Amino acid sequence: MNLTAITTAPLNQQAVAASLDTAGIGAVSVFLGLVRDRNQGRRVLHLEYEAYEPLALRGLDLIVAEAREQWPAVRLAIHHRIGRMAIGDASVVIAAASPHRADAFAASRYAIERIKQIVPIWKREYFEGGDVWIEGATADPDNAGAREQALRIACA
Amino acid sequence: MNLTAITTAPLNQQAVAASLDTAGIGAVSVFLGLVRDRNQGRRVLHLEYEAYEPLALRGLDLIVAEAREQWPAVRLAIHHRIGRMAIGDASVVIAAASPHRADAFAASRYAIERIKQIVPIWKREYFEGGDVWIEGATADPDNAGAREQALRIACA
Amino acid sequence: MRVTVRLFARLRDIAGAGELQRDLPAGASVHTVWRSMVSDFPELSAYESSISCAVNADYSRFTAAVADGDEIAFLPPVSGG
Amino acid sequence: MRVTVRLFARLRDIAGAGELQRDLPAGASVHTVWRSMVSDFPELSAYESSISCAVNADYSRFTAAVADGDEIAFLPPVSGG
Repeated sequence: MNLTAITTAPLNQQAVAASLDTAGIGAVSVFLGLVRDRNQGRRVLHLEYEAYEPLALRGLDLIVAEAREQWPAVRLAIHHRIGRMAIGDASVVIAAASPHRADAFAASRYAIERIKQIVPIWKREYFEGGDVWIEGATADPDNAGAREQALRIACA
Repeated sequence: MNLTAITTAPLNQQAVAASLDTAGIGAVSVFLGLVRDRNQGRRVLHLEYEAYEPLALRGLDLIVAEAREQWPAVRLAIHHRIGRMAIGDASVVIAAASPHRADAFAASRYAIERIKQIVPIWKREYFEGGDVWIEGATADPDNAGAREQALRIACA
Repeated sequence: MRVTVRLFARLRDIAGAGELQRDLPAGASVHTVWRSMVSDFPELSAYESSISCAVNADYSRFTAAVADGDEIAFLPPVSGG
Repeated sequence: MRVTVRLFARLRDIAGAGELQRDLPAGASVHTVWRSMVSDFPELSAYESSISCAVNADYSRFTAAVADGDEIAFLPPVSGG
């Protein structure tokens, strides 16, 4: 299994975590993003995720490389699902393995913050009465300030 | 499946996470503690975990209650394994589910810090050339300073 | 020269297509491509200050020159995770 | 009165047993029980300042009175997780 993936298939947290080499590892932090039934007061029916796939995959690989630079002993895997998802489905699974827990938590948190900053994936929300594209951050992998913010949130 | 458990059976991260009600949940942070092959320069062969079971279970329940007080929307499950474990085995699985990710990460981190502070479980390390009981923190659930320290680490 | 333009999410809805061809004069930049898109689909101008762009599936600057056969992508603010 | 004493981890190794019975005078506290243990197993005294105690599987103070039939546990510093 690849460390990073953009896939239409349902995500399996156990498989993503198991894809990491655990030699020397004492802590694994797994993060799952789930489709929520409410957003900004709207009752959500389902989501559609779309990606610019080759660039999204590069984005995930970049996040893995950034994490390796920050926490050399951490091993990170990130799988993001696209396509139609129901309430409660996992849209993203991150697994960070490390000799010690502080770095595992930090890398896992860093990865989800960075995904929301730089990975070209978009969700369209279908709610009761309409649908809307959700727009978050302007993607810019060269924005050092954004990266520092993700690090601050992760390590603090 | 109970939210808290002390068990000799192998732990299953997916089952622990799935035991949480995910209605309204957007983020799940799962933590796994694994048996490491090295500790303080020693090559570890295996571990034996022992618990004062009824009090250890109460300790886990207390941590769940503390987390609920701190993050009312978080749902937390903690399963700790005891008995003999091989390198790479999961000794503890924590799953924290929350509407938003910050609280899920915080509660998961808080739980592992508190386990190490107040839950009467001990590990005996069998290494090349001998064995030793590992001793960490003096357990005192009334120690407000320890609890604040765990909160600080978790929320920072 | 001719390039392929890729549009995503709301940009794709506005243009009514996720992939278009554009003929450009020599010396064109990504910005030239974007102006040509806005000219055809004025509603896109709302994204002027928030889009990112990529050339051949790699993030790029709007000042970058484009070459015949390039794939130019315009990306509205992202919302993955 | 008679109480059950539970010992764990290294304390159990020192005493050679995880469960013992102790006969105590009326008015005994957890501390009385501990002193009686240290008197039988002097090596335990090293844990004087680091142990916790529980009465009937609930954390307690050393000053707590014990009653006939109680289970008194002495807990060295914990190392779970």
